[in-house]
Amino acid sequence: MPLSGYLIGVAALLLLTLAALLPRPIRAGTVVIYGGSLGVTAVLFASALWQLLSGADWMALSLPLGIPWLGANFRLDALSAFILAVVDFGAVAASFYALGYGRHEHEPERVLPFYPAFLAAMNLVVLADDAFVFLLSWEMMSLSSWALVMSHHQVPGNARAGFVYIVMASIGTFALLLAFGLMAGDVGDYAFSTMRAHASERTVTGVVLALALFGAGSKAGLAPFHVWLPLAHPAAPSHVSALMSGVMTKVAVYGFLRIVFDILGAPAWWWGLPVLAVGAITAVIGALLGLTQNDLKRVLAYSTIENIGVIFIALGLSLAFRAHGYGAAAALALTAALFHVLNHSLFKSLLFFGSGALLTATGERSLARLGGLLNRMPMTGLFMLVGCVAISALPPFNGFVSEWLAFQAILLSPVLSSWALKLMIPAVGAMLALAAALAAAAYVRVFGIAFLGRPRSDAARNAVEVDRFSLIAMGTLGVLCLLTGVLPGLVIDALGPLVSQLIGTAMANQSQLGWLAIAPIAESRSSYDGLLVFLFITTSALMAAAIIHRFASDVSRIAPPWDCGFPDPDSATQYTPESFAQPVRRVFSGLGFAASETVDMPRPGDQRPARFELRLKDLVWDYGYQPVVSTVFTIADILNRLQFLTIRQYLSLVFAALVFLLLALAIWT
Amino acid sequence: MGGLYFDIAHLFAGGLVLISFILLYQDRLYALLNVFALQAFVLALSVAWQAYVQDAPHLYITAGITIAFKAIAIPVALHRMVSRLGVHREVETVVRLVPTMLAGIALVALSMVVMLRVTGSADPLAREDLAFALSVVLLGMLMMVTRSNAVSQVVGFMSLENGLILAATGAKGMPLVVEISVAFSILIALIVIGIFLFRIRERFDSVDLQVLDDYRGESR
Amino acid sequence: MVYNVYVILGLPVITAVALVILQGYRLLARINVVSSFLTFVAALTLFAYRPETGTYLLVDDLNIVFVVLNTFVAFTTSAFSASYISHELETRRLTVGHLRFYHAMYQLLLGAMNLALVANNIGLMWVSIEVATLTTVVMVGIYRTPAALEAAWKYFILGSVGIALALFGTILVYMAARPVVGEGMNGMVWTELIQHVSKFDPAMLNLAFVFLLLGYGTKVGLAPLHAWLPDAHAEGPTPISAVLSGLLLNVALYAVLRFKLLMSANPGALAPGPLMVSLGLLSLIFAGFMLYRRGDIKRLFAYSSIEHMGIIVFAFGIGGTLANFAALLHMTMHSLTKSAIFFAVGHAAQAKGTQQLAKIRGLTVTHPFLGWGLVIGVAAIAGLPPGGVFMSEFLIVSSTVSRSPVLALLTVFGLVIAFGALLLRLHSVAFGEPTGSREPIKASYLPMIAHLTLVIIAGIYLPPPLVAWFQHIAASLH
Amino acid sequence: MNLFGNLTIQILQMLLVLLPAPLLTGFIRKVKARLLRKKGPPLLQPYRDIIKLVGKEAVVADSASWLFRAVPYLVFAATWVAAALVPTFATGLLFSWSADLIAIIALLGSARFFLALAGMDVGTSFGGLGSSREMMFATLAEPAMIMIVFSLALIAGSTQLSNVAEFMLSPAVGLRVSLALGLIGLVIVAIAENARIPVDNPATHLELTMVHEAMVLEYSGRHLAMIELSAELKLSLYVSLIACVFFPWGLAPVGAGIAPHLFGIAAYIGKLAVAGVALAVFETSIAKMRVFRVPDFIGVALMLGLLATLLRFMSGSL
Repeated sequence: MPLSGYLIGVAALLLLTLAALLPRPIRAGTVVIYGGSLGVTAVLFASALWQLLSGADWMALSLPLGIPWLGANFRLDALSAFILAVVDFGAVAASFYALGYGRHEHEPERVLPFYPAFLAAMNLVVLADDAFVFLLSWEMMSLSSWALVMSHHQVPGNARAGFVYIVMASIGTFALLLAFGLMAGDVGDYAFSTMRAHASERTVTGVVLALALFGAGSKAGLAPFHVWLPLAHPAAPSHVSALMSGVMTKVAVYGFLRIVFDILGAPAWWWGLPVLAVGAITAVIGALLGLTQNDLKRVLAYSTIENIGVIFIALGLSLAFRAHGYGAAAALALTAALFHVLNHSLFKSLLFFGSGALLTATGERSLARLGGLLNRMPMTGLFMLVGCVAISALPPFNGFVSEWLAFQAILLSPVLSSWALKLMIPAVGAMLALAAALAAAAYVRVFGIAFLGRPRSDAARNAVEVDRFSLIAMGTLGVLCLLTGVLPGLVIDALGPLVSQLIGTAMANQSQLGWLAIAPIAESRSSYDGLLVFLFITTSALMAAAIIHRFASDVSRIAPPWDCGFPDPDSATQYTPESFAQPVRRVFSGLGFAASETVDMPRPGDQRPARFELRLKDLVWDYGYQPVVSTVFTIADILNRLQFLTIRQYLSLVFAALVFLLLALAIWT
Repeated sequence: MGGLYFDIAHLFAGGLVLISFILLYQDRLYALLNVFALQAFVLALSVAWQAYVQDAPHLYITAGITIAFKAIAIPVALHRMVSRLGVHREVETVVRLVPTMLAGIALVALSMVVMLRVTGSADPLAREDLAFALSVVLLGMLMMVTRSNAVSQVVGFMSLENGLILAATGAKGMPLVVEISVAFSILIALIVIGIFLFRIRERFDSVDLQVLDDYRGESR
Repeated sequence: MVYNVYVILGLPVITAVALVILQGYRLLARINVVSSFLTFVAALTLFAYRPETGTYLLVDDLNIVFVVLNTFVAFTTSAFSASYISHELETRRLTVGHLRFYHAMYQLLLGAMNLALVANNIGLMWVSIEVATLTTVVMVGIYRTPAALEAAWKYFILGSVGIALALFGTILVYMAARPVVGEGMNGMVWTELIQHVSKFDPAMLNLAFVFLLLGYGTKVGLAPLHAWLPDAHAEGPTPISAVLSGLLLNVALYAVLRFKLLMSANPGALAPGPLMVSLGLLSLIFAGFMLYRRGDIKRLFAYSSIEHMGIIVFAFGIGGTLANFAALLHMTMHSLTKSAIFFAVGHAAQAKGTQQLAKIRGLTVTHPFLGWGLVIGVAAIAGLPPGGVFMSEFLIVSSTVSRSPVLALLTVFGLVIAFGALLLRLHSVAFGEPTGSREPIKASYLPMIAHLTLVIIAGIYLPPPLVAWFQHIAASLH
Repeated sequence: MNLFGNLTIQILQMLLVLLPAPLLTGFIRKVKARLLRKKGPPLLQPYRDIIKLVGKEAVVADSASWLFRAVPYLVFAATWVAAALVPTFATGLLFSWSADLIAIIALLGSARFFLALAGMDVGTSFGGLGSSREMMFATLAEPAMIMIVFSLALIAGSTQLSNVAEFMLSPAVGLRVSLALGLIGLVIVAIAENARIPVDNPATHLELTMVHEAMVLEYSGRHLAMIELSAELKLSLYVSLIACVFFPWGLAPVGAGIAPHLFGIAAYIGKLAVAGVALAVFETSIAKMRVFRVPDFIGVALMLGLLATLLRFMSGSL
């Protein structure tokens, strides 16, 4: 499909936005809008995928829009094709899911108009080829998603979430604006091609890197600019949360790739350092805080932060290798990053869909009121299980492959000559492993509390399975998580062209290896075969089961739980989310959060109930953001006195200004 | 144009500055008004002189307006108002007199400095005139910001405006001077009327601001 | 001989007289609208037939844009004011007598502003700006509440001082010009001045510019000369707030621009840039902080006007084709957006019966149309796409950063501060648990929609002729 | 021949890790009892337990889900596959390349993941307690393990166990500090992962600090048998891992004849015995520690691993 086709698609989405503004019966509107978005994004996804796989050559196009003398420039290269595919696939899944989920929306008129606009904006960001169009669509993306976050504005807390979100977003945009301004330099031409051409005579690359890391990173959720994310993502309707977490963060990563890997030019040796550091910190902080949350969607949001951290670790590695001229290693690291981009978009959408399903079935987001849902919502439970295993980076699912590749890249780091990197990278590796382990714990907690055990509320007790659309959407994603996990070679080969676009070289073609195995560098060094592992596990498990059931007993008796002889009918005695997190809280308190537990135990004979109180403090907010906010308000208060002067005092202001300027004249001229 | 003309114009201009100082020095309303009337009179004289020097008859109109309006009508009106409003005679100053005078002197010096930087291409008469005019303007403003009483502030504004007229007439062949002086007279008339209308507040300084805040829905 | 410029000047005055004579407020309102529309049409014809330059009148590339924008916003505002005023009558806040006065003054103001724009004579310009000020003073005070009188009075006094300063500046310019262009009227004719300015005495010009910047800057509302602006916006009728923000500030700005041209055309004179840049930044940041503590919705947007005037003056001060283009664009967009916001705010205040932010909540729930209109307007004025302000701010920041990163950083700082404040207020006004009355009010949304549509279109697509126009001016402004 | 040979070796290997696993456990129990001057259970008791359990009917709690029944087999399968890829007596395993050391650890991670879920499935307080603590230990044990793997991989230039073993056999190894650190760290991790004293007590059911046993509290019959078996399998896996990496003597190289392989098997059995004795002595000589001391204990392993890796990064000779 020619580039104009994609733009027409975007235009169609915008038309859907307009259509959503027309008055209509709500059901019809839901079907029309989501159906329409589904159709359009499906076409876009298909053609983007084809563009990527067929390796068709790049397309560029310029429209007489935007800044007049510059025009609106668009380009579709391998990188944008890949991200476009990710975006639109997520969009397809979300729209399909929303066909079912959207029916439960109370105020659809607050969601429907902005949903297609959001999709259109994300597509445009990826297609943009000059700074203006890029930032315009970038900000449109923020704006429309902000509107979606505000769709349930009467729910307490959502308004604040929306506010923090939109402010952080626009600060990030300003950072990118400054970055582009610096890159355009005195040339003053904002077309990416021109910036690329003048990459050589650029002097302030370090500043630009910092700005890009801040601008794109704050949108992606890098610590310490992540505070808006766990507020905003859960506030939106679930299919939108899925898009924001699974897709929009990827668009942010794309922004970083486009600026730092593509436009900014050859990296300096130290570029890797900040990226690695920020990525590692983000991964650990996200995983830790996710483990302490009770709100299901909030847990997912924090795990998004963690995964973004993983992606940026890989990106940092790639930068470091590239700066030292190790193309193959850089390609490996970049492949890991992009692979994780794909994976995260898959399982994070799946998990948010699942949370939406729970919301529909129980009306609960708090883990503490769920439980025992696997028996009541078997399909949802199964798919959520797949998602949890995949995101915990466990074989044979896809999450493991990308992290494995990242580890392989880390193992190559001794070749680097810089001591700082030598010292840093092992620590980063440890933090990556720590984050993975914490994530596993977090998802044991999520699935164990929400789906296993006994129901903790009537809502959970009376839950029923959700509609077909949601199930199909989740099922598809689950299957894809498995497929990309067992057939990683295909994905790696598909990523080849864009890796070589950004790095110059790509990983060796994996398809020659037998048994669909992958070997990043050499088979003698390390290799992994998801398919075989999967087959081994399934066969041996089935074998064992079959043998035992066949030759030994297959009888089983249903009985009340034994519980060491102290059975308790009350489901309140189960482990709660808080209690599950307690060991980790105790061990890691102080890293990004501070937990304080106070126990009030009445003396024997005292009738009053014992009280256990848990306080969690988000240190990043308390020490990073609160001071800024209070400073602003203090200054505002001080200046505000000027609103209440008398006329004479105002006159004296004027007089003072006059005298000052006259003095200036007298002295300086 | 001979030295005599120059000196006389100079005399008038300097006289205006001097009177501005006297205005600053006054601490009684009636006295203040009288001094202002004097300033207006001197201004009129200097305007008339300029009219004669530049033989620009229309300037006589300005002079006439000045005499009739500033030297007579306004002071009288203000006299009546002061007595009507029973504004206590004391001119309460925000800044004490001595610092005010010192500031005034500094201002005059400043205006001299900035004005004398101007190259002599403009003829000296105009330069001097402008220098004095600027000092009169600044002194008038100083008066406005150091006095908190409505009447004295009006007086300050009017002396400021005297400075403007001085400058305008000093600028040889300046068009629209008459119109400007008329416009200013209207302006001043409006101000005076305003004081009459809003006698609720006897000073520009709005009365209790907290009250107004309730109207504004503003809060400190 | 082309008469259209005389139409622009004369028609408002004639209408004003007619409005004083005639009866019946509906008729008056209609006449008001029609006459404003005709003026707008006449202004449009200026593109086609441009009158030759005379001693008093001048129509060149620069002011034609101002004139057209001016008359257009005046027209839409008059349409808005028709529906607004009728509601004021029903609620007995104004009497028919007031209205006659009001409409007459409205037309007079329009005429005065047009004159100020097309005047080729700096004295004439000064006089007409003074007249414009006086008319607005009267209209600000029209409600006769103590607060309104207070505001009008404050406006009046500060405005008069500003006028005085501006006059002194004008005289100085004449003095500077006289040795070169000779005595008499020529010394005040703009076209003559700009021709010979290079030979003027620089010191005199510097002095003059200081006074003119302060004098007209008071009208522009630059900090610290802004004091009159918020109250005047808040206490007057909303159409007047719209006109003040959308037009009068521009007119004063236009005056400043003219003199900036003089300055920069003279090699010896000190560059006006730094002065304007610092004043602009000061206003931007100051207003940004002031936005946080506002309790009155109209005063809030008045401060946002100060902020944007700061941005525009800053951009003109930075200079260069790009920044000048951005500044002109920003000015246009600000006029359209801000007046649209005031249209929405006016009706919202009428619907809720109060101007206090604390008492206006959940507007999108109770009055969806007004609420979302306000959301779009504020988003646009805060610099969110696809509003035209986004494009101008993009150009301003990105063209500044390469030249002096520090200034760019300061600008961004101010913009972010203001952004935060505006969005904070918007959240409380448009969203959340609704308060106040819910019954719909009869309002004319057309002006608001028209403005917002224009703004959004401009943010995405600027018609080539307009662009060529702006670029031409921007280049001439250097 | 070669493919066939490798296949047979692979199959032999799978059996060789599976069959002696209970024996190892029994052996350790026996030695411990002897050390305590007790008679102790017979050596083959673990086999008897498993056979008996398999035969019994399984009691399943009414609040359990299908996951509860599936987990034992999944855990067993994952552990077995992991174990099957660790060279015990010969390096030329057919499928050794299908998963490197990192993948093996991840497989064990999957096993733990599901076991922890099973612990929470019935909805009893003990299960949750076990699961949460198990996961907490894992959050420290896994990074430690990864660090150790790094140091090894950096020495051997591979994460492929066969290649590592071959490298370790080669004279190029020499004596290295980082290896020693890695060994200590790996032992600590092994103790923690296998729920041995001082981290956990495998021989008790009613102790509040128990972890592994608390998770599997609700299991019975064949399910319990599977769980027990995979626990024993895991123990022998770690033993053979340590053996393969640090004491690879006697491993039959690729394409060697029958004799070397037999020798390799014998050597393997010997290594198991030594490890058993050592573990028994260790466990009898120290006491179990409080739960919240365990993180420090495992933290030591993490530090050692990190140190080893850093040393490797700093210089090739350490």
